Amino acid sequence: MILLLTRILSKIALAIAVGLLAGCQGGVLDPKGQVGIDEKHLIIVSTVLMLLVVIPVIFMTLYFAWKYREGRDEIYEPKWSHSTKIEVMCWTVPIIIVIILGVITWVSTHELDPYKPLKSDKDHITVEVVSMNWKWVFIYPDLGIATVNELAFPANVPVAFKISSEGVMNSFFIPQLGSQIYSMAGMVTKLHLIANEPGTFKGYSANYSGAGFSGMKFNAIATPTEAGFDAWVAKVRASNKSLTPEVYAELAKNSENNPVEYFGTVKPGIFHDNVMKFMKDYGRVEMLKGTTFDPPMMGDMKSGEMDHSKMTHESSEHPSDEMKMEADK
Amino acid sequence: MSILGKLSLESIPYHEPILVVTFSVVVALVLAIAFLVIRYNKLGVLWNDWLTSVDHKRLGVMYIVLALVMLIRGFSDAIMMRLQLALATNGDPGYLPPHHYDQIFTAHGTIMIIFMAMPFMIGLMNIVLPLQIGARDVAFPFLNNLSFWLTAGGAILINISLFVGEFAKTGWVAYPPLAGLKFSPDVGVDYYIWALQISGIGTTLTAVNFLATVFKMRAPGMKLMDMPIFTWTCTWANILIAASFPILTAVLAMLTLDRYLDFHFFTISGGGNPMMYINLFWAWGHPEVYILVLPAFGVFSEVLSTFTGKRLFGHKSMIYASGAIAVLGFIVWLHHFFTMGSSANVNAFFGMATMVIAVPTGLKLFNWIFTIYRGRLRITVPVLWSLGFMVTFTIGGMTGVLLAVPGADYVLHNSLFLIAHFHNTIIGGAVFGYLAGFAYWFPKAMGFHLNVKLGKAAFWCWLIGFFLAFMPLYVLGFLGMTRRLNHTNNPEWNIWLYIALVGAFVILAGIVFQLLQLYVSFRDRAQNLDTTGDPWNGHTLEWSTASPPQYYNFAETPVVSDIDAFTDMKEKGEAYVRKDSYAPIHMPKNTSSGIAIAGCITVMGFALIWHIWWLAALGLFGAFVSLIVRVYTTDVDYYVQPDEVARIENEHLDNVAKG
Amino acid sequence: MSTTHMNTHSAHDEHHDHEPAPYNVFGFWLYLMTDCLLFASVFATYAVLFMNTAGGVSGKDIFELDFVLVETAALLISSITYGFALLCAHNKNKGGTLAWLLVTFAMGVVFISMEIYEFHHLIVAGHGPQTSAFLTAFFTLVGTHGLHVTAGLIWMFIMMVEVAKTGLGGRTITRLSCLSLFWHFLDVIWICVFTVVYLMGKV
Amino acid sequence: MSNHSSEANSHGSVGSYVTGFVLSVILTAIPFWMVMTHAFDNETTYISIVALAIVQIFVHLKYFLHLNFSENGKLDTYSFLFALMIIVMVVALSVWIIYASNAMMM
Repeated sequence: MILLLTRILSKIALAIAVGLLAGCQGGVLDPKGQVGIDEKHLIIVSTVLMLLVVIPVIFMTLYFAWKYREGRDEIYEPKWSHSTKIEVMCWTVPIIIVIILGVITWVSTHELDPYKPLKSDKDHITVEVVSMNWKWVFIYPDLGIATVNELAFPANVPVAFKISSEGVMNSFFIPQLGSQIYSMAGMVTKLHLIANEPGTFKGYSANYSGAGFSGMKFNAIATPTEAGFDAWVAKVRASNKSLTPEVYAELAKNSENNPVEYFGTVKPGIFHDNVMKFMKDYGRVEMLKGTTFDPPMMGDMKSGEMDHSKMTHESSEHPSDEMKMEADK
Repeated sequence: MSILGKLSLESIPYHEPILVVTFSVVVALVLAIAFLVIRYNKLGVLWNDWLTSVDHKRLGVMYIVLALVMLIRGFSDAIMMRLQLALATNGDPGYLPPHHYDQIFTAHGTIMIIFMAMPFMIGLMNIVLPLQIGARDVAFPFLNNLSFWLTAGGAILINISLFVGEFAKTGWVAYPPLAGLKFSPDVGVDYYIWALQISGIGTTLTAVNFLATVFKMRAPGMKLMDMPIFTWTCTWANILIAASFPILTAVLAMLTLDRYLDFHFFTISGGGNPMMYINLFWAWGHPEVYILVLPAFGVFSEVLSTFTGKRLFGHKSMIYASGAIAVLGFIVWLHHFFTMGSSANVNAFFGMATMVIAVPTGLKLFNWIFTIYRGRLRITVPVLWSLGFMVTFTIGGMTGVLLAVPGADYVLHNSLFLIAHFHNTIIGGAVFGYLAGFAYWFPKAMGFHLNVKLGKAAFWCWLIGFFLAFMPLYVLGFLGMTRRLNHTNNPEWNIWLYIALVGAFVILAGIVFQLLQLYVSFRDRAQNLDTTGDPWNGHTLEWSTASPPQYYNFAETPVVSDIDAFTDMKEKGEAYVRKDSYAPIHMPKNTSSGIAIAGCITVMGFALIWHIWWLAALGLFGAFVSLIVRVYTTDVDYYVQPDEVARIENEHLDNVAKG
Repeated sequence: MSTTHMNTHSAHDEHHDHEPAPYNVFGFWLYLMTDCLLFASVFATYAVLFMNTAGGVSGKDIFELDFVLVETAALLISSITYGFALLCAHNKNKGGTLAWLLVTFAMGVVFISMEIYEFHHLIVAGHGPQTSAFLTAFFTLVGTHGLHVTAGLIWMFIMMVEVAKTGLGGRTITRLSCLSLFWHFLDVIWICVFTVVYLMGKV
Repeated sequence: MSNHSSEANSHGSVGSYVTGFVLSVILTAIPFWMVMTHAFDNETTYISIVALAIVQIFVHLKYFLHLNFSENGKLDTYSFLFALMIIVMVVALSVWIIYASNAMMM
């Protein structure tokens, strides 16, 4: 019985191993960007570390169950129930592994923090991402263009995503490039990715958002050269459609399986305005220093807000900013 | 608004063939059961001995019946989903449109966790825990009955949603703003809210009840640290329930206020903060996982100790490890939303805290291994479940630690890897544990043995089916497939989706064997009676009673002087001693108040779902009146007379002598 | 009988209606602990949302501390009067118990009336709970405490009827003890409410 | 043997109730006075009112709820302390999580 179990298990393990090696194209184990590559290594290192405990545990379980089964003439000690030696080992080995994993976790979490800009000698491209029911809108604030369900950037150039939502929460995820992050209305999450080689990568929403969720797919195109990217930009610019607030509102209505759409011009600051229409409701009171409600973050928060006005390029002229000031009074 | 609120004929989905067929089958089953009950004149028995019973053993059986029925419901959902995903590949829409499919995965999650796993675990706890500590019953027998009916009321509500209106289409976590009124204006989320709220209150009361039982009603001589390990793990689970379910109650109440009264807790306008819902939900949701799995750990400990004929290795460290898991369970919940985008410090803290839990969990595995070491392991059905668990759960634990590394979680979160992981722990951990407990304590609860062959068949189908169904999901997660997709268009994924479907059917075979086993065992029960009350040569006090136990549990409260109390008694020759005389036993009477109160509350829940305000008020009022009536009823108890006790005890001792 | 355990103990008891009091009081205490967690969740939510005024009023604008001080005084006085009621009950002084319960009840009514007045006043002024997340959290937190007090008052009323009708049997005393825990527990919650909501909101 | 004797220890006396009441009146009056008169700077006020509230909670627990470490009462006390620990963890971590998130996302 036990033997059968082991045999089945080993077969399944083999199947998985073969499957992973052979058929792992396009997934998170086939990363094409630095973030994804780091994360793949992290997965492998952690798994190997854990296997140091997991394999002996599974082996001992099956071996002891076989060895001490009824009907075999093995040692039988019904009252033996304590051994300081074994207990010490049972505590220390996992503790050591967890300490190592803990250190890896601390370092890697800061290293892979999605908010952290990537090191590169090239300047970031900024893309503002809005998840709508049920499509992705990508706005290039510096280029004054926007697209629906298609994203492009040159390979080897870091991309800074500023991500928000028009309503329901989604998760912006390009498996082959690495990290995902939630998109939420009234919030701006940030994500930094880079493609190390050119290609067309599939992008998804990883967080269920309602009926049309399965169709929230897009292609992320990493062009081989910057010139290729410029050509793509020119193609988008050629569209005579413009992303004005009216068009934006129309776009925000429910629709499924949207085709790719290009907007040759964009009203400046439209991303910021639409985030602000939710964010204005957040007020602030003066700092509560030295109280139970004195999270160290309060300071950051203030600067975070200032960052925010910096991040949009012509923020001071926005009426929505004045609304925010009002809320802050 | 009409007198029936939002309820109208259009709310009945009679145009959906799948639902109509389901409805017909359910009605036919109910009628068949009703017919059988009346045909064999068992209506009185059903009502007087079961539905109104305050006996913890009978309530336990009813909990498990509820759990099995809900298992079938939840599993039907699972098969439908797997079938849809196997059919809807390469751009094919499949046979379930999102409207229907989204309800199914929401219902599957909610039902399996709240109405299958929880009742199963509470059922086992009900049957076993008071017996293990040598108590006559729980501290508050009536409250126990009320808790059961509140749980059942929630289950009824969630099943009504199949045929009246619809269920939530939000996923079982019901995150706003999707679950808010703006994006889910239908009654689905309201069904979700009230089903969870009502059963959740029942569960909280259960925890209070069992904590009072454990702390105040242990047999003399049984110190806290001497309690059997299953009792201990259940106690930790109850502590977790008492500490975490109020958070669920609060967060659901806030969502209710948002939806019903236009409040702004989690709305995206008015300054509401949806992140707080996610936060509070998981502050309950993570402990909930340990609530499910800790009692299962206790079952494995009991099973392995019994069937190796050996004392449990490291009884004390088991208790401390469970306690550590329970307490640490409250500082790790953020790992369910690393990708929400909090700061690196926050993510790293919660990731590391999560890993710390692997230490006590690993320790438990070592303790089980060293319980087998130098034992005499009898390979019975409960042992098979335990060994299957130890292998499966270890893998699940490993993937869990992997998901606790934020950097890894950034690419694995919300993918099928996550789905594979938590099914790996919940099936391979909790469900295997409950099924082990089911096989282990069945003779105790029912008085006859389960068919072994069918039991083993069920186990192998479950185990193999599990690996076939969920290992492919790990692969799909690595391939970048996200969860809750309705259809896919990626040829790379297809083969794995097909394998997963096959796995689901193998598990189906396991469930069929399980049901068949029940039927065959019941049919042949006369040949398989457990006359001694101690079929496995058990260690703990529940085995010192008859099978099924006398309704008063113990004629005389046992006096305990060892961790393995019953083994100790057998060794000292104190077990099965005939007494000359017995004292009268004080017992609570059965009551229909629990049904009345929970029934009124369920009606209130239904009325609130459909905005039938007058009926809701009536339900609340009815519940209040029933409660007051119960509180001021004086005829609630009676005494079992000594000669009756002597007759029952002597009969049992005669049986033991014969056996 | 060598055993003095409660289980067998109760079997020797003459009174049919005598429930073992420590179970009930301890069980009720455990329930109160679960209630603590419920309040903790609501407090946490308030702490997260109190800044989100949606451009509307903040705590500074609407809280009136002298009013809250009177509310607090009513609740505090009701605490000690309930204590006296319980002491009377233990001394089997039925008249005293009823009188002190009545005073406590009156104080509770004063508290609840003031709270309803405050809520009504705010809603009429356009600061209802639908206005902003801050007001939502404020109304819910203070309202949850208020609902508990209301439940306590209904319970107290029932207990007064019970004491008047059946006197001070063991079961009644147990119930009065549970209500005592409930009532004093609400005081503790109120300390948190006035500190976190009113005082800190007004600093 | 008797429930009543064990109960008697835990339901207090007139003296203890009065002590508790007087203490709470003082502990309530001071923070209200501090806030209403703005006698101190904000930071001092925050720290003081929180500290006084904590003290007052323990006064209530001791004199009104009769928590103690006696044989009969310690279970109640331990269950409260456990609840307190969970509350501190849940509230503090929740606030930390959300404030940190807000800071990142605004």
